[in-house]
Amino acid sequence: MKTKFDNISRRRTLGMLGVGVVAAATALPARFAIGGKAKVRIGTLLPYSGTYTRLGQSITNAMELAFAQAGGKLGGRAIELIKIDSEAKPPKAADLTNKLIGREKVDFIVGPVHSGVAMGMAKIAREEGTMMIVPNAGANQVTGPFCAPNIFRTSFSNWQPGHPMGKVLLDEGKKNVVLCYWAYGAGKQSAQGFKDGFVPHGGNVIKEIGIPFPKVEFQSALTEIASIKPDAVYVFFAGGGAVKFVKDWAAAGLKGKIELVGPGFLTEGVTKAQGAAAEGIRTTLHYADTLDYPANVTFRAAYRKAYGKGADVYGVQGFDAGQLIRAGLEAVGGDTGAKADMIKAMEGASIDSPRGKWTMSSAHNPVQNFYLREVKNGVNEVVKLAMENLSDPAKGCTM
Amino acid sequence: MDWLFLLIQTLNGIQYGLLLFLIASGLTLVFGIMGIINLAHGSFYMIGAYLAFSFTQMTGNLFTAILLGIPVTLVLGYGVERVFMIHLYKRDHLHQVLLTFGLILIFNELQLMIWGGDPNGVPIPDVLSGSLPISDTLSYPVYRIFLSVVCLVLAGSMALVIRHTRVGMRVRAGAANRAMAESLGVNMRSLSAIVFSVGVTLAGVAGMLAAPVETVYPGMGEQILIISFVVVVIGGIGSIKGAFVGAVAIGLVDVYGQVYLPEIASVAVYGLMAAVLLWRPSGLFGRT
Amino acid sequence: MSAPILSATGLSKNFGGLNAVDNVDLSCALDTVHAIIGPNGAGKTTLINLLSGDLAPSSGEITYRDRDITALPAHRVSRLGIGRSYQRTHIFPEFTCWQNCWLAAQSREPSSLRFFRPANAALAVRQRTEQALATAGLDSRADTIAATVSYGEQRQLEIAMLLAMEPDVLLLDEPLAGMGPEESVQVVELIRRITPGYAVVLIEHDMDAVFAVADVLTVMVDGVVLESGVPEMVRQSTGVREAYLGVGAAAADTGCEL
Amino acid sequence: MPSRNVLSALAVLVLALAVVPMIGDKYWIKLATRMIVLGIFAMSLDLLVGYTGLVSFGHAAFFGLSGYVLHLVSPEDAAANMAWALPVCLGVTALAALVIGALSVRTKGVYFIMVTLAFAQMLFYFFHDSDLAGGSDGAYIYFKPIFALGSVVLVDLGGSAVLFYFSLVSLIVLYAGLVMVLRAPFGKVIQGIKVNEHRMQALGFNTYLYKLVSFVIAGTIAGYAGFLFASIDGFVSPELLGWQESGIALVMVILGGMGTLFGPVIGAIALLGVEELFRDRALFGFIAAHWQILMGGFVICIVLFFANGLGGLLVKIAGRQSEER
Repeated sequence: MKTKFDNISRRRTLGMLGVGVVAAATALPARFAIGGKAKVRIGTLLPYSGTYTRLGQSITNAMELAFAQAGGKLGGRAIELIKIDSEAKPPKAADLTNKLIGREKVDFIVGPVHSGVAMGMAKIAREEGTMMIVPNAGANQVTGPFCAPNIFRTSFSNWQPGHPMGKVLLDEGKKNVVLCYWAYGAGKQSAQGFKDGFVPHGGNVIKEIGIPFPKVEFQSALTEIASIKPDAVYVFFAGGGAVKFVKDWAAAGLKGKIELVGPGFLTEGVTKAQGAAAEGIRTTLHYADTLDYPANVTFRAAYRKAYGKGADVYGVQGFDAGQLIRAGLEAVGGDTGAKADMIKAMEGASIDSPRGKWTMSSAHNPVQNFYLREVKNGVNEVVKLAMENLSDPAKGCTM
Repeated sequence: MDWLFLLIQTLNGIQYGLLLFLIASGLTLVFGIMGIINLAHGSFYMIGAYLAFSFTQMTGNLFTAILLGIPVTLVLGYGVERVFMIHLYKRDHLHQVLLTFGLILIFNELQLMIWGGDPNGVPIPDVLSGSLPISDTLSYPVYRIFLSVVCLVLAGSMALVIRHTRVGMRVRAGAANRAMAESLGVNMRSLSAIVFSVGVTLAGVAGMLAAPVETVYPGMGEQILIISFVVVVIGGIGSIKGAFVGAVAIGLVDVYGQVYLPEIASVAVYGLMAAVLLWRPSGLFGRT
Repeated sequence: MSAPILSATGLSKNFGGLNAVDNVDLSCALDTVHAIIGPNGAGKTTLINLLSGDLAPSSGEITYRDRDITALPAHRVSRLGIGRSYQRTHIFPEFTCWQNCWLAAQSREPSSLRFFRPANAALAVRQRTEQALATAGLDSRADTIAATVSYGEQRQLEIAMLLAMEPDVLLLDEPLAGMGPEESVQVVELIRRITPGYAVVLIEHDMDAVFAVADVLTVMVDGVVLESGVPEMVRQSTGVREAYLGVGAAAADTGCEL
Repeated sequence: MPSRNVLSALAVLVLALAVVPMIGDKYWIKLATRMIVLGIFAMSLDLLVGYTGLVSFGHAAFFGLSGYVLHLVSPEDAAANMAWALPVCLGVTALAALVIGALSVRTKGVYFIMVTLAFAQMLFYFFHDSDLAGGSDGAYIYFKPIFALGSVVLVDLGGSAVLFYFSLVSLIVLYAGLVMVLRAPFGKVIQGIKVNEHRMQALGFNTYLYKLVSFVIAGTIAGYAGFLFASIDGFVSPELLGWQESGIALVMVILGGMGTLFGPVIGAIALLGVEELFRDRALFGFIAAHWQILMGGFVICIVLFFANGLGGLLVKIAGRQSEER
């Protein structure tokens, strides 16, 4: 995607002058299409700095891979990608979304990773009616109380990933469990998802240890778990927190004595940093590296060839975002104006994803398989299909 | 809650406190003794951790990595002092806040460009990777005990140097009254450069030592920045003993809060600081 | 002499083991200058800090117009009418002399918690400021930044600020400190001129100045009052000579004037 | 306070801003509104930092609190009427400022900085951890407030241009108000406290009380700015109260020039404008992806070469301030 230089419009220059003598950004260009069908403008609002940088990069890489596989054209139109760094800062979310929609005049906005940013983005997308594809942020609200026709999600709701683990533990007779999680939005929702799959079927939650986000001092929690001696411990941590918790768990000698389980984020893409401490940890997620679907094999090969490193679940979610946009645009021959038809096409789409085929729920959240995985020498290997076509209850969505 | 549980939790609290003292030690020097509000303290901690990560990958051993890392942080600290901080000694705190805020932005971006965005881990050196069993299910990582010992040694030596050596005396004199110290023949220009670069190195070494028990990821600096200031301020500015007691107090409050009062765990530390400052407006051992 | 307006009984202040001020009785009536002399470290400044409320006494009592003000903070004591100046110049260096004096004059208003009318519109405050500057002989320097005027003029500004507060009691802590001979004469003349109508407690080392203006003289040594009374009587007292000229000096009687 | 030339320079800036809604599209209007609202916020902090000598590192607590109160009082199906919603938001914020101020103002210097930081962090975690208002994900204000008397809607902040002009007028009125307050007896006292608090006590001023009143005024104005900020996009998140937000406000005050009142407003405009510039790929190409380095460099240059900030620069260019007797 070559960024082409654009010329300056009189109207825009005056607007800029107005923004303030000191700002003096008069040279900001307008966007003009020169000849032929205008390019499809896709804006990404993803973290390209801060703790979630890696997720932002994985999603963007995989989405560009999906566009490349479509021959660089969607519904006959070339693609222009506009990347904006969300910095995972919610106060900036609404403004940066305005920038994508108001100034860059994009047809699709793809993002974010952080749930707080997702809330800000969704508010503007609902007001402006712009097509919004969420490739990661799992806040239940996005496909719950704040669901909207123009908002789709290709990742998961926080409720989903932990839910199947309840059944897995009960099938193995592990009834007494302790929950330990970061006590913020995603952590609470994931714990609730697990409880909904565990308690109604006879499971007993002995204790819930909530740790303030983003603290990473786990010694006191590990000591408490050791004294309670539960059958298993369900945890929700991601990124740096996941690396540290797994290493502390092993260092405290609990590895092998008490079973450690959780949603896939505990070991997804961080096993290299966790080292031996991650071996044998079982998690449930809508993806695993060793899934033998043809789509997965080709995707992982293409990703490694293009970017020189293994793909992860965040890449799969970005790849599917690209496929979803492609499905929508091809259904309307690239006419982004025909929004209703495009939405109908995307709602009905069956995505042939590396994680296996999945369809869109009425609240626009993936109805997808969840796999039990186990870490074997650094790879999240598939153990079995934990739950088939699990759909988010989408409480509060009136769409 | 039997007594063993309480004992172990207390040990956890003290160990976390000692780690906090190690992390805040650089700031105790730069902010506590020299009175420079250095918001970039977290960035030096992060740079130290990333240096440990890279050199451990190269040499395979954490200790050689630290030995390689120390000169780098010394040069970095000296450079930052000579280029930037030198202009700020006569300026008020606010200009230090603004300049070091700018440094945070630059260091964060440089880190991303050099090391990228992936969270990394640094393996614990084999000799210290064992664990001591203390109950049938729980055992205590040897490396954390090693860290606590290092903290105690560091605290002792810092107090010794600052309290009982000529260099320490000059540093304290310079902090108390820079102009007077200069007129008494103390070469404050070079002394400030030395103290600042030692402060930066302490922050870097803290990052290197903590790397095996922490995760090395972009933005790790901001996580420890505020808690480091809290440690220095609770103890009382300019007092090494105060920072030590402050750190251990925070460690205990944090752990007990986590275990016994989980709902207010996140605000417990800030509540402690507010309470201490309202009871003794210049910290536990601070000079007014 | 008229009844004392300000009196302290059994006043002491100790910092740890050190008794800076030890069981001191002192009183001062209107229209009188009560000078306090004594070697360095005698506790003179500490005594002033106790009277002005800057320091809380360890024991003893201070009454002003028959009202116990022992425990009042400095700003309450000042509002009651006890103004003080400082040994080390203690002014607002960045403000002009006028603005320095203005703040002192404004402190007499019932309350400064007023947000709408411009401060300069307060005529009473304007007059107080002008009069204080004039009395202190600084009206020509009104618009110059205080930090740029001479040291002597800064001491005069201290006194002008004191006058602008229209107190009843003046606590003067070494107003002549660091002054040259001719400046001292000028300031002594100023003190003599302004003292009628005030009760003045004057701390000073300059003996000529003290004997020129003092009605009552107290000598303090090591926190204790050695001698107190009319200047002439105190001058003859043996204890005072020993304190000043060292033990045995009284016997030698070298005839040097105190 | 400011000299005629400085006032005229400010008038030009206000005119330049006022032109935006007429020609800029919705994005520029919202950006300009954010500049003005953060300008009001930074100006309120300057009342503390530049005029009373109280360096608060927790001023965003009041900025965010007011936004959250607006969320809590706004019904989900209708717009809240500012006639009662605004006084409620400002009342709660003023009360919080009174409580936090009463405790913090007892400390001095760096300890005051840290105590205000502590209270702000406590408020941040209150909204971040509790489910009262959406927890860490933040919460919506579905309908932006309106100002209606009876059934007659006079002002609807839903319109971005309306909100812009409402904010601009608020900025001008508040600036004039603060200039008046600083020339009133109260203003003289707090400026004296900044230079030499001990001397002010000796003159008979209860400095604790005046510092507290200044803290509450500044907190309430910050609350007003928070009310407007929440109305721009109808979204509030705990990060609004975080220490980074307080840090940014301090940067704006120093960048704009402490103790000038209008300086921090210029600081806010400059900081947001320059960030907009550095992030634009057309101007800075691939460096735009690393805009934070340029921003860091910009901030450092201001500290090293323009010690009294952009506002101070403006005063120097536009001539000395008229000497105020």
